[in-house]
Amino acid sequence: MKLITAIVKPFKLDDVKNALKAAGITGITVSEVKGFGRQGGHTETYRGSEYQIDFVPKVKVEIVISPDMVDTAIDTLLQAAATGKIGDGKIWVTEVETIVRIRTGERGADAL
Amino acid sequence: MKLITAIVKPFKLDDVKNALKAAGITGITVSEVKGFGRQGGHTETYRGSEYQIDFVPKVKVEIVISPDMVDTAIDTLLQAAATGKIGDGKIWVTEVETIVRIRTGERGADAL
Amino acid sequence: MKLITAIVKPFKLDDVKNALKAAGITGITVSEVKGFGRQGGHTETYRGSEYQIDFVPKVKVEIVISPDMVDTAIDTLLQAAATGKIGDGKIWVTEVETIVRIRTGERGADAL
Amino acid sequence: MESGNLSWILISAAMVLFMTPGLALFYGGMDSRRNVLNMLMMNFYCVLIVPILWVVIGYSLAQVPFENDFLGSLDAFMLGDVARAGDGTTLATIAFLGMFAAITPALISGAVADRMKFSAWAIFVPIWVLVAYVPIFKWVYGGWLGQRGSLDFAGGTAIHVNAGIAALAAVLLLGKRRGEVSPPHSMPLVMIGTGILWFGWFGFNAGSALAANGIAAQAFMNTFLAGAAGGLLWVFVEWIRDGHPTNLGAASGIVAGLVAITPAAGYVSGAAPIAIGAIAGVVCCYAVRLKRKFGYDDALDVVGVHFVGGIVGSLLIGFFANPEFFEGEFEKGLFYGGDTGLLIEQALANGVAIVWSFIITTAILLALKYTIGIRVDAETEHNGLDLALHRETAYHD
Amino acid sequence: MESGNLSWILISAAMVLFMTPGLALFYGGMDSRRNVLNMLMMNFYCVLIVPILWVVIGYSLAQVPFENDFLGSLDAFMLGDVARAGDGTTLATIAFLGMFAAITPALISGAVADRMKFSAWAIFVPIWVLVAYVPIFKWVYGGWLGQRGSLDFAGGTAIHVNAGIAALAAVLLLGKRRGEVSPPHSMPLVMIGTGILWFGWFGFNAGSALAANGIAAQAFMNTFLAGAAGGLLWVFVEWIRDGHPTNLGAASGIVAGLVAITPAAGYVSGAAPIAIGAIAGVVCCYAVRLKRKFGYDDALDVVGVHFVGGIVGSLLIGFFANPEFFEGEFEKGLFYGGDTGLLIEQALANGVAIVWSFIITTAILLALKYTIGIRVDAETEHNGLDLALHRETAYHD
Amino acid sequence: MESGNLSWILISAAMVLFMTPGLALFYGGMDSRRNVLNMLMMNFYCVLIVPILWVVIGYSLAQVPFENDFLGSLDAFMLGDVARAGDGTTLATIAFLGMFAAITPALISGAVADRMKFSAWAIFVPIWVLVAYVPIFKWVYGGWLGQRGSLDFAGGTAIHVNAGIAALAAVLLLGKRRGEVSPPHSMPLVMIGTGILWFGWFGFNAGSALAANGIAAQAFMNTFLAGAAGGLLWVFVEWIRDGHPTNLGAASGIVAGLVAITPAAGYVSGAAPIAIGAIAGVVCCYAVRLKRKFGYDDALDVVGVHFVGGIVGSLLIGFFANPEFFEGEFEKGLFYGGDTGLLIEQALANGVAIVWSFIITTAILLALKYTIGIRVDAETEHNGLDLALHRETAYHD
Ligand SMILES: Nc1ncnc2c1ncn2[C@@H]1O[C@H](COP(=O)(O)OP(=O)(O)O)[C@@H](O)[C@H]1O
Ligand SMILES: Nc1ncnc2c1ncn2[C@@H]1O[C@H](COP(=O)(O)OP(=O)(O)O)[C@@H](O)[C@H]1O
Ligand SMILES: Nc1ncnc2c1ncn2[C@@H]1O[C@H](COP(=O)(O)OP(=O)(O)O)[C@@H](O)[C@H]1O
Repeated sequence: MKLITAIVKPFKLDDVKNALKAAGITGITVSEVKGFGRQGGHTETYRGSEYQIDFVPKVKVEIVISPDMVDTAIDTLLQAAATGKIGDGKIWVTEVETIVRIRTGERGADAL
Repeated sequence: MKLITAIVKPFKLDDVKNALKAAGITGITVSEVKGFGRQGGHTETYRGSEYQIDFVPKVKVEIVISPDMVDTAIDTLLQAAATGKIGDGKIWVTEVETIVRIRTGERGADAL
Repeated sequence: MKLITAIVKPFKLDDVKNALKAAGITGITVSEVKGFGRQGGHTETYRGSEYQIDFVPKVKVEIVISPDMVDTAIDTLLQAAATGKIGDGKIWVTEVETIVRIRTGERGADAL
Repeated sequence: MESGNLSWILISAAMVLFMTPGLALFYGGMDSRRNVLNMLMMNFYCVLIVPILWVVIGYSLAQVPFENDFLGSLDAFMLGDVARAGDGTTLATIAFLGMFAAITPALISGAVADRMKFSAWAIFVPIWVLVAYVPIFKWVYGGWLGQRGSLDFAGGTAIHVNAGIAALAAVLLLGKRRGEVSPPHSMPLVMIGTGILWFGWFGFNAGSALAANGIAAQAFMNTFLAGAAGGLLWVFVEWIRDGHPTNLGAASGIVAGLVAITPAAGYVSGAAPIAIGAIAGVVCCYAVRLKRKFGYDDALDVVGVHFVGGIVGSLLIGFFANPEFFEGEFEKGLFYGGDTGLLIEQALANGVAIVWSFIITTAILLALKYTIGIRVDAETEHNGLDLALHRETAYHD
Repeated sequence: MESGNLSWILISAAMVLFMTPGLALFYGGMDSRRNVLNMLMMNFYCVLIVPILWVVIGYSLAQVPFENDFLGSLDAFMLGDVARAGDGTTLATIAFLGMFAAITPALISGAVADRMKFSAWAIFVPIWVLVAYVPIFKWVYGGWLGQRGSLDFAGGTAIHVNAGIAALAAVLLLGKRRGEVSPPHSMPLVMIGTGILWFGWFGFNAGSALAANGIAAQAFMNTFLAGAAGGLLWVFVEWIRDGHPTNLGAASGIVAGLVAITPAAGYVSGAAPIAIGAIAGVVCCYAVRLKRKFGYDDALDVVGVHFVGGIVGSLLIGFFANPEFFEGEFEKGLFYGGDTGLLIEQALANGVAIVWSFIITTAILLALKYTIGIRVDAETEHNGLDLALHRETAYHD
Repeated sequence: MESGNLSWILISAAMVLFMTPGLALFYGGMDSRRNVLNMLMMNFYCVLIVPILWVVIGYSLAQVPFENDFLGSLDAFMLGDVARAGDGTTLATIAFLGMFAAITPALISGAVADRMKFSAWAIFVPIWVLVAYVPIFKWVYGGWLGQRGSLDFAGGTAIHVNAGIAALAAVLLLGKRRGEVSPPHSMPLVMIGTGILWFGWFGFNAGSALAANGIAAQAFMNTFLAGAAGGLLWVFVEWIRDGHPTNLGAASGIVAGLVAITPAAGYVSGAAPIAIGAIAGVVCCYAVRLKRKFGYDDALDVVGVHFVGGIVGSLLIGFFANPEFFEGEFEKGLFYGGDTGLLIEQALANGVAIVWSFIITTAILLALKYTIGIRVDAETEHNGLDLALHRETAYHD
C-alpha cells in the first residue's frame, strides 16, 4: 500500500476530487493547510499597516492506494491540479505497511 | 518507530483518546479533516437550492509509537472508534525513521 | 527524499519558518493540529462549570527534503522551536519514495 | 395620546422585537457549532408564529375585556374594531404586548437545546402561548392575581418565572443530553446577544410604562442599574470563588439582573435597583449549579437565570416597593414601612404561575411525546441537529 | 411640530441607517469567506457616498419643489435654507430620506456579488442614485405617478422594485459566476443581519408616517405581522416541499414579507398585512428558483426577494387598500369595494419604474463595461475578491 | 417636559448604552483570537462598574450644583432627591450621562490590548472615572472651561480627547507588545461593531440636545454626514495612497468622522459637518501611522482616532461654529465672521484636558505598576490573555 499526499490549490479541490473519482479512487482524506514556498505570500493592509502573510492557503489530499494505482493517481492529480502557475503544489508518495478499515477490521486492499 | 494514522468520526474522538490513554499511549496529535468515501456526503438546502457537500467531517489521529505497541494501538482504535456504520474510517501504519523530542533533543523511544 | 514532520508550539511558527528559510529550506506545509501529551490540557470555566480541554493547540510543519539536509533541518527545528518547557513537541522523519512538482511534473530533487 | 408617548411605545416595541434575535444569538453562541442553527431557528420561529396568534386571538383572550378575572374573550378576534382607533395607542400597545408574547416561549428554547425535535417545538409553542402564557398574563394583568394586589411591572411572573418553570418541566421530560457537553462555540456571539438584549430591555421595562413619563424614566434607570449590578456581582463571585472573571459570567449576570428588575422596574427607586440586581447576580450565579446537584439538564440555564432571577425580583418587590416615588397606587414593601401583605401576594402570584405553567407544559409535552415524539434520535444528537433537522450547517469555509 | 413626532422621525432615521450594516451582514453571511469583505464594503460604501450626494443635490432634485412632475430643482442645493428651519422637522425628514437613498443601491449588491469590480461599483452607485433612484422617487412621491393616484407608502416601487430590477439588469450584463457556488459561510451572521433588518424596518415603514400617530401605529403593526407571516409561510413551504424548515428560509421569508408590506404599510389594516406577508412568503419562496430556470446569476436573490416581493406588495395594495382606517385620501382596493383603478395605477407605476430603472442601469453599466470594465478577472474570482480588491481577509487565526 | 423630549432622551440613552457592546465588538474583531475575550471583558466591565459609581457619587460630583467651577458636591449622593422629580427628565438625563461615563474608559481599552492585567484594569477604571473623567466633565460642562466659552456639544474634549490622551499615557507606561502583531481576527465583527456604533452615535450626539428639537435634528444630520464623509475620505486616501479601499478603513473613517463631529454637532450646519468629517477622515488616516514613527504601541489606534479626531473636531469648532442656526448663545467661528477667541478657548480647554488626563492616568497606572503590576507575564501574552485571565476561549469547534 502507498500513501499519496498532494498539496493543491484550494479552488482545484473539486476538480481533483472529481478526477480521482473518475479514475476509480473511492476514498480520500482532505485537510486545510497553509503553504510556504516559491509562490510567496502576500501583504494585507490594515489601517495602512502592512502585514506580511507568508502562508498561502492550500489543501492537502491524502490517498491510501494500492501500489499499482499510484501512477494513475499521480497522473490524474497532475492533470486536475495543475494551472501552470507557481504554487500548484507537490505530490509525494510514502510506503504504508498496514491499512485497516475500522468498521470491519479488514486489512490490506480490502480495507480501501 | 511507527506512525499510526487513524481517520475517525469526530464524535468518537473522546472515546478514542480515553481508550488510547488507558492503553498506555501518552501522546497523540489530532487534526480536523474532511473525508470522501463510501459514506457519501449530504445535501444542504439554502433557499431551495441544493448544495452537494461531498466531504464529511472526520478527525485524524496520529500516533508515533514503538513497533511492539502497534497491534495494541490498532486494536484499541478499532474498539473505540467503530460504530459499525459506513464511514467509521481507516487506520494506516507507516515506518518512522527518527523521532526527536524538541524540548530535550532525545531520540527514539525516549522521545515518546 | 525524506519527510520531516514537526509538531511545535503555535507561537513558535514564525521563528521556525524564518530559521528554516535561513537554513536554505524553501518550502514547507503547515497545518493546525491539537496535541495531547505530557503537557496536559487546561480547564475552562463557563458559568461555574468546568470543561476539561485535553487538547492543546499545536502547529504541524511538514517538510519534504533531500536526505542530506535532514540533519540540518532537525537541528534548525530544535533550535527554533525549543522553549525548554513541556509541550515543545516532536519531530519525526519518514521515507518518501517520490516527490512531484504539480506545475511541471518534475520529480525528485528538482521538484523541491 | 401625546405623540411623545406613542413614539415611546413604538420604539419600545421595536426594541423588544429586536430582543428575540438577540436572545437567539445569546443562546446560539453558547451552543455548539452543530446545534447553533437549531437554536436560532427555535427562537426565530417564536417570532414568526406568535405575532399572528397574538393578533388573531391571543390579545383578545388575554386582555379583552380588561376586567375579566380569568380569561378575556373573543371580542377582539383578529383585533376587531381595535385597529380603527384613530390615535394608534391601542394598536401600538397590542404590538408591544405581542413582542412579549413572542419572546416568552423563546426563553424556553435554551433549556431544551441539542435534543428536542423541531416539529414538537413548532406545535408546542403556539399551544403553550395560548394555554400557559395567555391565562397567566391575564391573571397578572387585570385578572384575579393582579386585582389582589400582586405586582409585576414588565413580566417577572408572567414571563420569566413562567418560561423558567416551563423550561424545568420540559427538561425533566426530555431527559439529559447524550455524550459530553461542548463549551460555547462562539463567545463573541454571546456578547453580541447580550448587548442587544440589554438595549432591548430598556424598551421592555421602560416601555411598560406605556408612556414617556416619570415612571418610564425610573424604570429605565432601574434597568440600567440592575443590569450593571447583576453583571458586576456575578463577575465578583466568580473571581473570588473560581479565580477568574469571565465574559459569560458578565453576560449571565447582566441578564440575571435584568430579569430580576423586570417585575420591579416601575415600583422601586433609589438604591433598590442596585440591590435587586446585585442579589440576583449572586443568587443566580449559585443557582446555575443546581442542575448539577439535582441532575436535570437545563442546557443553557434557563431555570437558573430566568426562573430563579424572576422569583428573586418578584419577591424583592415585597421588600423594596416604594409607592412614594410613583403615581400608581400600590402597597409599600417591608423596607418602606409596609407589612408582609405585598410579599405574600407576590409569593402567591408566583406560586400560581409556577403550578399552572408546570402542569400545562408537562401536559402538552406528554401529549407530544406519545404522538410525534419530542426527542431526536441518538444519531441526530451526535451529528448535530442543524444538519438533520434543517439541512443547514452554520459555517462553511 | 410636536416633539413626539420629531422624536419618532429621528429614531426612525437612525434605525434605517442601522439597516445598511444589517443588510451587509445579511448578505455577507450568505457569501463565501473569501468574498464577504467585498460584500460588506459594497454596502458600507453606499452609506458613505450617498448621504453626501443626497444633501448636496439628491434631496433637492428629488423633492424641491414637491409639486414638480418629473424632477425637482437645484433650489435646495447643499440644503439651501432648509437647515435654517427652526424646529428640525425638515432637517430630520431629509436625513430620514437620505437613509433610504443609501440603502437602495446597497440592495443591488447582493445580486452582483463575487464578480463585480469595486471601482465600477464605486462609480455606479452615485450615478445610479442620481439617474435612476432620484427620478423614480420623485415620480412616486409628489410627481406624476403619485399624482395619478398610485400608492407607495415606504418605498415598494421606489426602492425594492427599483433596486430589484436594477439587480436583474446588472447580472444580465455581468454574466454568471465562475466555478461552483459556495453555501453561506456564516449563517449566524445572516441571522444577525435579519434581526437588525427587521428592527430597522419598523423605522423604515412606521417612520414613513413622518409622525407618531395612528398611521405610524398601523404601519408598525403591519410591519410586525407581515414579517412574521412572510417568514412563517416560507418556512412552511420549505418544510412541506423540501422536508426541512431552514434558518435561511425564515430569514428570507421575513425579508420578503417586509418588502411586500413596505409599499402597503400605511394603507392596509386588519388581517391584510398577514395576507400580504404570507403571499409574499410563498411567492418569493418559489421566485428565487426562477434564476435557475432562466439562467441569470442573481447571487443572493435580490430579484427573487426584493423585485418580486416589491411587485407583490405593490399590486396587493390594489386589493387591500382600505382608506376607512386612515385619514389619508386614497382609492379603495378591490376587496373593500373599490374598482380596478387603483390596481391599474399600481401596475403602471411599477411598470414605469421597471422600464426606467432597467434601461438606466443597463446604460450605466454598459458605459462602465467599455471603459474601466465591470468584472474582475478569473484569478481574482477564484481566489476571492477580498484579498485582491481590498487587501484584507475576513478571518485570521 | 414634553413626553416627546423625554422619549428622545430615553431612546438616546439606550442607544448610547448599546455603543459599549458595539465598541467591544469593534475592538474585539480587530484583536487576535486569543485576546478577543479579554478585550470584550474590558469593555463590558466598564458598563458594569461605572453605572453604579455614576449614580452613587459620579453624577453628584460632576454636576451638582451645576454652577460650581471645579467640582460638584455630594449633595446628590445616591441621587439624593433627584429620583423624586416627577416627570422623569432629570432621572433620564442622569441615565443618559451615565452611559457616557461608562463608554469613556472603555475607549481606552483598545490601546492597552493584549498585555494589560485585568485586575489592574478593574481598579484603574473606577479611579480614572472619578479622578480624570468627572473633573474634566465638570470643567467643560458648567465649570470654568465651559464658562470661559469653550464648546463641547457631546463630548469631544471630555470624552474622546480625554480617553485618547489617557490611552497614550497608558501605552507609554505599559510598553510594547511582545512578538508579532496579528491582523484582525474577524473583520465581520469589526463591521457589526461599526454599525452599532454609528447607530448609537445618533443618540450620543443628537440626544445631547436633551430634547427633540431643531438642535437635535441638526446634530442628527451632522452625525450622519460627518460619519459618511469621514469614512469616504479615509477610503479614498487609502485607495490613492495604498492602492486598495479597505473595510477597516471605512470603519475607521466613520468612527473618526463621528469622533470629530461629536464636540461640534450642535454648533455647525450646512456643509460644515461634511468638511469636519472629511478632514478628520484624512488626518486620522495619517495619524494612525504616528505610532510607528514614535514607537508607542497603541494597539487599536485609540490615539490616532479618538485623540486626534477629538482634537480636530474640537478645534474646527473655532472655524465652523455658526450661532445663527441655533438658539444657543455662543461665539462665531472664524469662517462665520468670528475672531480667534473661540479657537483659543477650544485650544485651552483641550490643553487643560490633555494635561490633567495625562498626569492622572500616569499617576494611577504608576501606583498600580508598583503594587499589583499592570502587565501580564510573557507566557500569558504569548498564549493569549483569554485563557490565562478569564479561563475562556472565544471559539470552540
Ligand atoms: N519542501 C516542501 N515540503 C513540503 N511542502 C512543500 C515543499 N515545497 C513546497 N511545498 C508546498 O507546496 C506548495 C507550493 O510550492 P511552491 O514552491 O509555492 O510552488 P511550486 O509547487 O509551483 O513549485 C507550498 O505552498 C507548500 O505548501
Ligand atoms: N483510500 C483512502 N485514502 C485515504 N483516506 C480514505 C480512503 N478511503 C477512505 N478514507 C477516509 O476514511 C473515511 C471513511 O471511509 P468510507 O469509505 O466512507 O467508510 P468506511 O471506512 O466505513 O469504509 C473517509 O471519509 C476518508 O476520510
Ligand atoms: N506519541 C506521539 N505521537 C504523536 N504526537 C505526539 C506524541 N507524543 C506527543 N505528541 C505531540 O507532541 C506534543 C508535545 O508533547 P508533550 O508530551 O506534551 O511534550 P514534550 O514534547 O515536551 O514531551 C503533543 O501535544 C502532541 O501533539
